[in-house]
Amino acid sequence: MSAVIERSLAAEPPAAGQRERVARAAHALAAWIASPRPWLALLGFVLVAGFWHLAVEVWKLPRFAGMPGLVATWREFTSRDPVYGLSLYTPEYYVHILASVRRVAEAFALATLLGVPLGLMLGWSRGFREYVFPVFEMLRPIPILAWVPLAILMFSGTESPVIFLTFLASFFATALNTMLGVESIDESYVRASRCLGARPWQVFVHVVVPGALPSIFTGLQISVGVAWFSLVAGEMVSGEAGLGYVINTSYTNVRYPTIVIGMVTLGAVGYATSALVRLAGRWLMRWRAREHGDAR
Amino acid sequence: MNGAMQLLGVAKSYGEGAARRPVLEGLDLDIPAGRLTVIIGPSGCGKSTLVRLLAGFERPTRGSVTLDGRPVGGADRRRLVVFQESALFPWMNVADNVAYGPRARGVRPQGWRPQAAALLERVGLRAFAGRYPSQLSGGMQRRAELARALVNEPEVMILDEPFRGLDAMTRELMHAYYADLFEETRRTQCFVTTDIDEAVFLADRLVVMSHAPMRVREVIEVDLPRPRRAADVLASDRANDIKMRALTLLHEEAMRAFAGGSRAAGDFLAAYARRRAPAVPTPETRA
Amino acid sequence: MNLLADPRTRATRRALVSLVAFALLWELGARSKAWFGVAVPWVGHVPPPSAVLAAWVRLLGDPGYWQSWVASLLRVLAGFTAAMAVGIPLGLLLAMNRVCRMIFFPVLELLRPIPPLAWVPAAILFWPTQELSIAFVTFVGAFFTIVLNVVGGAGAIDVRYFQAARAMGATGWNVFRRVVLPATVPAIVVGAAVGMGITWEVVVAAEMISGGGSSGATGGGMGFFIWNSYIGGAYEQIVVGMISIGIAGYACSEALRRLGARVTPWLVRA
Amino acid sequence: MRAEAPRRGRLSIEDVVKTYGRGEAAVAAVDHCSIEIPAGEICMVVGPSGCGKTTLLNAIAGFHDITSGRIVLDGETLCGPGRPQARPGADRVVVFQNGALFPWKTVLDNVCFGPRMQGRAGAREIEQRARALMAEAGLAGCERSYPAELSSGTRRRVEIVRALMNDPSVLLFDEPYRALDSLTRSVMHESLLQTWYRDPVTIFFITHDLEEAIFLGHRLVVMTARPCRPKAVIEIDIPHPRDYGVLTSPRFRALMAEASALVREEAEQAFAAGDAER
Repeated sequence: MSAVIERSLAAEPPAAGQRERVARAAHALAAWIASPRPWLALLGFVLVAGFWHLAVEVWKLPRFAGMPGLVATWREFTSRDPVYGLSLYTPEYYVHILASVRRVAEAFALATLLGVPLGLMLGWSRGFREYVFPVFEMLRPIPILAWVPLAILMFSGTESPVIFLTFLASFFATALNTMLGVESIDESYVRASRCLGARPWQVFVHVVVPGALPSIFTGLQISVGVAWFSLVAGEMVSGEAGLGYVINTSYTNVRYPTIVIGMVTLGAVGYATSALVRLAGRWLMRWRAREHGDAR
Repeated sequence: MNGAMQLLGVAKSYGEGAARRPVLEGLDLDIPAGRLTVIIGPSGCGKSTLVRLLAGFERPTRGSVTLDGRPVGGADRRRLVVFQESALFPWMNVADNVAYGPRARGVRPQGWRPQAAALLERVGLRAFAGRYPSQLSGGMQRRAELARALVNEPEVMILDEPFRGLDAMTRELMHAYYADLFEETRRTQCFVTTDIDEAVFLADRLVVMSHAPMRVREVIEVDLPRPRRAADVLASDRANDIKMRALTLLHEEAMRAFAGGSRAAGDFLAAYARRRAPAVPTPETRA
Repeated sequence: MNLLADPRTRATRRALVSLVAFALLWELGARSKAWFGVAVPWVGHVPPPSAVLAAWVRLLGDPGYWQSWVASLLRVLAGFTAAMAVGIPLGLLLAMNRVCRMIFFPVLELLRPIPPLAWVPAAILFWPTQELSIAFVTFVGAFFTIVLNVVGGAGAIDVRYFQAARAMGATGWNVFRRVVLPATVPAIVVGAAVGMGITWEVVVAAEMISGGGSSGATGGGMGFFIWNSYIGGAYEQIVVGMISIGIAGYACSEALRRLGARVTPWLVRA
Repeated sequence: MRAEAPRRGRLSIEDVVKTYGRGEAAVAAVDHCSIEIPAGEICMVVGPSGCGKTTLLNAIAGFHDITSGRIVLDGETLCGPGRPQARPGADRVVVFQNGALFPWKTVLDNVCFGPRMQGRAGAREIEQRARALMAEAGLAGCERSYPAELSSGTRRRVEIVRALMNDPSVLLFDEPYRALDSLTRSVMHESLLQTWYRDPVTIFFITHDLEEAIFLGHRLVVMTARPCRPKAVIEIDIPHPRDYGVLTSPRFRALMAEASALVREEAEQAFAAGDAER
């Protein structure tokens, strides 16, 4: 009987775990295709795009008349020689995307670099929080865009104010969520580590940081969204390149289809960047992913 | 006397194709009217699936589930469930929770109000009628849930490990409460648990289930006198024999469950295998 | 009982110390050019708190300042209530009806990342008056947050509540009114509080970008007031505007949170 | 059995009092509690929920202070007059009610955590000892898994091995098996006894489950309702080694009857008062 136990107790070889996960993912995908879900989602898009097309270009409803139509925008977007100079094939389109993405990346990195440590300290040491959090909480409610004039005063040129605004939004979101993350760590983990002889700084490194990680990544995802929010505003007010700038100038120069191109691109790039953050989170916190996957 | 339920050749599996997971195969089970049937089996053997089938939340893949001979439809008030974690509506106070069933069915207040008040009194919660569930202790929540079910006068009560998670003392007092309620109402009860002492104390009929596929391994008639008192059951040799019999059956099932790869039983056998304990130091000899 | 040692007063004492220190540093930094000849980077170009305070006292008497407050508040409330009026029912519909959810949820999910301000040009084109276009952008800002929160909240209701309700004979409408709605209220409150925060952000930006709306200089709202102060060189007023909006935004969110707490008495406060 | 120096772990709790809050808002949790636990004994502490048992355990572990009295371990005062709060340390490791394995560390890293933090030995040596101890407890093979992948029973046993890696003088259990179903719990009992037979460390075990208390303990301290102090001490003279067959022996049932009578009065008082015993 003990032979039965020894053989079964040995955990199955990890390779099987890997293969099993891939098989399960493939199976889930097949089930998703078979289910009505993707087709209904497509129906949703068709309905919205269809209404937009009909309202503007076919029925020409009041108010919709002046708007850029679906077909017009699509033709502009995919033409080799776009009327207003911006389409998939013009390098300028990618220059603007790059300008915006670079600004968000720069501001997001800075916000993470400053926000996460500050959040960890705010959550970990009560003294530090009692001194620093009141000022933090006083500045946080001020709408990011109210900082625009001050940003222009404080920073020379047109580039740094935009970066500052984008940074500010992300910074507050990241620091706050990191702090909440530290506070939400189950106290028994901290106590267990102290029982096992860990000194305070070891508790910080081995318990507080990994324990707060899930909330840190929630914060980072919000921070990316907020970064794009304030980037657009910044670029509209004082930018020279970037998607916000494109949208604004397209409006002033009556290049309406380009407005829509700008908006859709912003949506897509914004979605991609937050997906990137989600993936990084999932990869860094593998122990969580396994929790839902393999636990029998 | 109605309220007899029967499962004939019931099979249930989840998922399709490669991921099909059969949980039940060809299960035959009798739940006689007016008696307290306790169902016990190793964890992970499909007891919760059985509860969902009896309650009508799910349909069997094959076979039939009948109440007094008639096949069971969806969930309805003739077969009410008390879940493992409380399903009291957190946003309603105790009184509204208890009154929910009759009100939802449009029964006139004169029809249920006196009985609801009596039930609240009976479970000792009249003073807490205005409280929200989150303001009650575990034991009090369970009593409120029993009252909420009983006010609808179900023919069968299905309980899925309702007292798990309560501390042992509250559990003991809840056992007494529940047994008295049963002896008063004599409604058919189907009580699912993994706790042997709870099973022996409560049951008229103890059904020990096998593991994967879940089948009736043995039915033990618990002919202890009623009303049951904890002290008497503890002292009774008959109760002790029943407990030993059930324990042995369950250990054998755990052995088979382990061969089926169930992790929970795996711990069981891993520890159980090394019964040959080493020579033993007692604290006194060494100090 | 040593007053100083009591944790509560110690916390407030430390808060005061830090706020005063912040103000002092700001004052020093701002006046660094005048007092020390060399401007401290960034802070050097910002008006000092003393000047801001003086400007604020002066502004308290100026009706234009208060009109800007009212204009912004009205726009926020208009956009916010519209977002709630459309967002909550839609959210509940999507939560209750699986087919609707599978059709419209993906579309909403893709429109959400488009920053609300990107809608400003399209809104100006679409709506006849600037007032309406600002309100629309405010609406967009809060709408997505509220809908997604409601769908999330309603979707997270424990299935056992439905099973219990149905077993006791409750029909569709009763289940909606007595189970789904109350269980979703906490998510609605969270969505509203976050939505309110976003509306303030959007109103200020929209007012700044579109020149403060049709009702001229004074009725332009706080955003315009700030932008106007910047153009006019009255830098102290910029900071007054910033802090005023901060207070307004915080007050509105706090009011919502309090209202939320009253509406959900069963939620045990931590 | 490894020969080793006379066993450490003599714990004496001398007239300990603990009250929360001040003035009229003060709530007494522990009221003049004195318990002497000889080295190597499994001392079970039973009492109604919310009576202050956990407060006592937390005081021994050093998670918070005591108002008066003394707690001494092997002659060294952990906390007492002049030093109200003990310093948490690896000589008194706590096994928590809902488990406290670090979910973000593999099982092996969890088990090696204590010695690695204290830097008591080389990395390789620590890992070797960890693998040996895990094999002894029948946990070979799950070194690289994460806690979330294990069954709750296995997680509890890993947590005990993690504690034993530090050669503690006392193991402090705070209702560790409460969340488990009864069958898994009986497995945990047998596995804990096996571990104790191999290395008889002093165990201070809080529980509300009388069967668990009598099956495992040498002695059973019955606590009163809040504020808790020892109401009675029952010697459990069932010989070791014990296995599940003991549960139905006459002596066991007699002890169960005696203990549950004692505890019932306290529970009914708490039950009637309807205070939140969650």
